[in-house]
Amino acid sequence: MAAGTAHLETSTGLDNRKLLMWLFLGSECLFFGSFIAAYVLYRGHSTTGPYPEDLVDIPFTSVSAFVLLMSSVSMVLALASIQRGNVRNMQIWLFTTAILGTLFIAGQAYEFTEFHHEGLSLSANLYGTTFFVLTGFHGAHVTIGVLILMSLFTYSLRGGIQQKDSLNIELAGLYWHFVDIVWIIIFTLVYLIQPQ
Amino acid sequence: MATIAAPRTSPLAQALRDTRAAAEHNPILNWLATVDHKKIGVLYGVSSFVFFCLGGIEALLMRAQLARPGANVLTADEFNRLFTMHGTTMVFLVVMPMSAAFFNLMIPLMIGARDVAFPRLNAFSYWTFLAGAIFLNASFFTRNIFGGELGAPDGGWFGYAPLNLRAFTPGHGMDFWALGLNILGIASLAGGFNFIVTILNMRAPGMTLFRMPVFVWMTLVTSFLIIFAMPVIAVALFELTFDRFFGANFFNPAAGGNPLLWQHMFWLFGHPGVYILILPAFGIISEILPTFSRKPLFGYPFVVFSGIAIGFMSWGVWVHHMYTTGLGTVANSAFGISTILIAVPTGVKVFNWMGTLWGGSIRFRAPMMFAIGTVAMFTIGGLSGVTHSMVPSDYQQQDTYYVVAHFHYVLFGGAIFGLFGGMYYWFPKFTGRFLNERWGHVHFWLMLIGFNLTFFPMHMSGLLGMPRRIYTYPSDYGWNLWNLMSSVGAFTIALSVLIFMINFLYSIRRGKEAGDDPWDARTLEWTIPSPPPHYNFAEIPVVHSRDEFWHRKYQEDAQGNVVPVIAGAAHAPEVAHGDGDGHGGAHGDGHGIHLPSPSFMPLIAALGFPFIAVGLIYDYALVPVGATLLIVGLYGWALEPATEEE
Amino acid sequence: MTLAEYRRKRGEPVLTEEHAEEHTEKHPGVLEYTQIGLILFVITAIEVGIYYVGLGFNTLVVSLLVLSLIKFTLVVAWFMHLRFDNKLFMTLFITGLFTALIVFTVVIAALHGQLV
Amino acid sequence: MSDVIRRLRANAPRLVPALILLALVVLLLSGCETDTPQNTFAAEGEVARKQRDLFYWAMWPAIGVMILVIGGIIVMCLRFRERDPNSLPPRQLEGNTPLKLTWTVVPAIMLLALGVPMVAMIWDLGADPSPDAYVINIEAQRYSFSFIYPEIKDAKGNPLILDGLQDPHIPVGKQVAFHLKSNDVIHSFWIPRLGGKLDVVPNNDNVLWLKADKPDTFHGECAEYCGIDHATMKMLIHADAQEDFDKWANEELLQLNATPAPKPSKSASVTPTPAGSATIAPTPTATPQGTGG
Ligand code: HEA
Ligand code: HEA
Ligand code: CUA
Ligand SMILES: [Cu+2]
Repeated sequence: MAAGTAHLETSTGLDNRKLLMWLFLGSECLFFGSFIAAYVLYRGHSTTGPYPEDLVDIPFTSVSAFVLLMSSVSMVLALASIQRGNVRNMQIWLFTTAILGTLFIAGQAYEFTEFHHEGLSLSANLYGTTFFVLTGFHGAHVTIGVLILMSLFTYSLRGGIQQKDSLNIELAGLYWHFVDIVWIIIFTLVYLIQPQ
Repeated sequence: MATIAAPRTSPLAQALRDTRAAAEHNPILNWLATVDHKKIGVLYGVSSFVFFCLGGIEALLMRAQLARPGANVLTADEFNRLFTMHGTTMVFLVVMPMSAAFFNLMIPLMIGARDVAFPRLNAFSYWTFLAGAIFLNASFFTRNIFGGELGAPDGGWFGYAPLNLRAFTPGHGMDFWALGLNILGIASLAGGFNFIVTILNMRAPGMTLFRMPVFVWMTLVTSFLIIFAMPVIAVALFELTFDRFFGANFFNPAAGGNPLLWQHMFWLFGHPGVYILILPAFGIISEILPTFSRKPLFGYPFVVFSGIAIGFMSWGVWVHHMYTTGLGTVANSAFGISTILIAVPTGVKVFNWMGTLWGGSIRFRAPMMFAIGTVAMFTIGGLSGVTHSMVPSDYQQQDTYYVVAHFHYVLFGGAIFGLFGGMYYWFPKFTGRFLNERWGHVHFWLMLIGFNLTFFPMHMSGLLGMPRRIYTYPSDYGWNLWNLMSSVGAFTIALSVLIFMINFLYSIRRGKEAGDDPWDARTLEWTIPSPPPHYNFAEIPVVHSRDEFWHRKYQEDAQGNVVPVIAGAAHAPEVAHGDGDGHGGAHGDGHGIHLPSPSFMPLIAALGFPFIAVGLIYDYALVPVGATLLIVGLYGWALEPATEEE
Repeated sequence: MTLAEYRRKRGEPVLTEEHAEEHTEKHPGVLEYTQIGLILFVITAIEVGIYYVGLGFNTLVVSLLVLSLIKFTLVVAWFMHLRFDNKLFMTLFITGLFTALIVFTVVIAALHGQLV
Repeated sequence: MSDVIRRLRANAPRLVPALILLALVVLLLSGCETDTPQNTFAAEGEVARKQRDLFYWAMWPAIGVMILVIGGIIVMCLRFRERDPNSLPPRQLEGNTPLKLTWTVVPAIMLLALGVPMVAMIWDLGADPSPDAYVINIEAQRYSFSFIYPEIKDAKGNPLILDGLQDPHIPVGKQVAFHLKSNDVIHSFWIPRLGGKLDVVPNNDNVLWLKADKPDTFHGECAEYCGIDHATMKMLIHADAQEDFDKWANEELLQLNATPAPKPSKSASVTPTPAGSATIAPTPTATPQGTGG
């Protein structure tokens, strides 16, 4: 996370790293779009069970979705804190976000094992294939996000993040919120809407 | 700067700083740790040329086998592996990285910058590319190659499902293919992001978007295509990887999977992909043609907008590779029309290039020969593309040698000719010497003749019903003569490439001295010394017009006639004081310009990928090793300061 | 000298640069963020509620899609600041999003799949 | 020697491209209409003929544009070459809007002229086969096409199956509807002189109809790379006049009734032939019952 203020003077006036992050997110739209497309194309086409309606546990997943959503709130609060120079609050919110993210991952791990017990595996049918890979890649993104958050947190404990470095938090936040909106879509398309 | 990086005093940090310092002086470490866009460009260029020879040798082997009916140079199995590797190599390891070489070498110089936006990301992109490329070619050894068993993938360069599944292509060839392409994709993505940010953000004062050289524009469009198209193939390859390694069902018909999903995803990448391959060459010749016609590019805004239009339209034509899969009349009609229409913006470009020649004072130097050759040969390929887009008649030509003819005309006649033009054009900038002009012409004519001799007959063999990807053919189908011509032509091309190589090696030491502005050129890169100092511009230039350098040298009198700017009469070129680094302008000798320090972290991180990939195939124990390298590299990267303080 | 400054000096139009300085200190505060968070929570609750109410399939699908779209927009506009930030960011993101939406809709339609 | 090179070099810009262009066009024309087995110009069926005519409809304008562009380039290179190396640059012409609009609009119109008949033909050839079409079920597997004749049934109702070792027959003068089904990977069913190809895709059954004008023997070939022996996945189709075809069908029927049991059948997924087998292995075809199309 080097490159501080020196490069702020750019042709567009926009920070290089922030531009990079938005380009990355634009590109990620096609990444997740591809996985989601495979899921949607194959939904309801599994030739054998187990089928989603036998497995999904809406109350449980709703809680997970809620956890991730709230982590977005705490993330943005972390940003708001550091932009006002409040390192202490920023640390608290950052840590909260990481914890919520970890909770979400734990929930996913639990869900995966449950499904596996019920006989859904990667190779069981189209549902297993598309479900595990789509949510798995999302989970991987969350995991990376948690790593980034924890790194920033540790770094800030050593005094590495001050008000002028708020961009670091902003960038991590953009990534984190993006991962959250992907889950908003997944939650609706994969869990709430079941094929007839 | 993040000065509070790793604690200053720790021995580890000190050791790291020492290594970085050593990299400034040791010639080998210097290349391994370089973050200088020019050196990375050279690395890209040299590597991709090596792969060009490799892909070419694969082609020569195929042509030797196909020279006569029923020949026995290669077995069916070897032939299949060779065309797969040939296509994959030429697309992913030659044209794309060679274009990236030009992006690296030229973009900062053309927009008046000292480096790209993210120098270390740039190095990472190169090392990842190299790792992926070597990994992919290592697949030749997946079987006992010394015992006469050729390894390598055997699914064709577009690896259609379900042939790409383990049940039908056992062995590790396709594993290397899937994982290797994904590594290469990461490299391209990193480059794509970097150049978009560089072009948008690092322009010299006064370099507005519509004063940028067309090459910069085409790089911008190409980079956008890369960042939006690459994720799609990445996902397709991930899905394939899951199918092959973990028994997933994405493309498994037995479980209800649809093999056509693979085709959609591949071509959703693949068609924007072909413009990724051609637009850089378009950009290069848009620089060469004006320089040697000695007049500005005709219709600059049209050329730029048509490039953007091509970028957008390339997203709406992918199904033209799938006409014969039975998608139905509606899909075929819609995509037939959209494919036909893409000829319009491309035609605009061709005609504007011709307009550039019109009324010029044309100097036929070697770069110009290749640029003109590009326009002519690409047009032939584009036109056969239009005949392809005619859906019902394409039912006859799809998967025949007519397609092979089409895409070699656009890929070789367009992209490779254009890239060679770029090499002749910018060689003097980076070496201070000319490539030998006479041998350049010999190279050009031999290559032009050999190229047409190779690929024009393929239209014929295709129309006479010769399918592609066949390792042998009977003698009574009327294909013999055409194939023999193709084979002779292929070896002619090889000869011409050999001549180029000799010319290159000779000229780099003994070539005629060129000076800073050997071609009387028009753009910023020619304002600085050849070879450029590592800081590129001692003073960041201020740009007042398109073709900035030309306007510093010439002006037009009241009648529109061109007269030179009398030295001293005009105002001296304006420079931007207080340049981007905030250190104030340097004074001639470049002292006081702070450039990013060398770094080993990109290399370390990139090394992680092949470990992970090999681990997935042979022994999971290697996966954590690779992951560790990756993570260590990335953390080191994030924590080390971009520029060490002195 | 930045391009923007240079342009202003010469009286040339400043394109995307004009927003450059604006985006400081116009961020919403803790209160707004918490409010948005609350709205997100409520919408999620409604979504789950709808799921159990047992609407007809089509109504269910449409209302769920609309609701998640609202959530999506809220997060992007406020938490990711697209509402306040430079338009270039919006353009880049929307380009990716819409490209994905359009091309994959076509892919699924061409393969005769159902969209929901 | 160097003198020769110099003279060649001086003249090359003029001669070589022109010669190449000429040679190319002559080459292209010389290939048409010869009587080789898979010549797509030598159409002998309605579909192939229409497709060839559409190809000409696109090819001639394309050749025209090619001559225009390359000819134009050559003319300009000759006319505008630099005569005096010390001359100043010429006038800096930056563009000409009417001209630029022309070369945007004219090609667009030309391309529209290609697009309209193209779409018409897509719908024409893409229409369902006529109800009286003769139906043949094709099952493709590495590396053969099996022809299954649902209308030629033995006493027990089993259809005639030709599994790639015997040449199939088709009737002339009427549509033959091929119902394409794959047992393993993607293949492509192609009989060039009768018409364009259609892929045989697992899980995506396609129907292709063709029509032969007169009795003849046609070469066909798998056109989608499908593995090691893709190159030899061929077929030879005999098109017979209706009475000859009926005669052939009857003989086959007699033979079919004489053979005791149908061949051992296999389920839809076929295990891959081990790599390295260089012969056309007659892979067992799918069950006769499962061939509804
Ligand atoms: C650099 C790469 C490149 C480029 C630029 C193009 C450009 C075009 N391509 Fe090509 N194409 C490939 C690379 C490329 N292609 C490859 C690699 C394949 C095969 C992949 C495989 O199967 O392995 C392929 C295959 C391919 C197919 C599928 C064939 C098949 O398998 O059945 C089709 C079908 O429509 C097609 C069409 C076109 C068209 C219409 C253009 C247009 O963009 C061309 C536009 C240009 C011109 C038309 C010339 C200049 C214009 C004028 C002078 C104006 C006046 C012209 C008219 C009025 C006609 N291409
Ligand atoms: C940019 C892309 C590109 C380029 C430049 C080329 C270049 C060439 N290609 Fe390429 N080709 C493809 C892309 C390309 N090809 C693709 C995508 C496919 C499809 C693959 C598939 O179907 O899956 C294909 C398929 C393909 C086929 C069809 C195979 C088949 O379907 O069965 C053939 C057949 O002739 C062929 C021939 C050639 C030849 C002769 C060259 C020549 O022009 C090569 C010229 C280069 C050289 C000859 C190198 C010279 C090197 C030296 C002189 C070095 C010597 C040094 C030492 C010995 C140390 N190619
Ligand atoms: Cu079957 Cu090729
Ligand atoms: Cu294409």
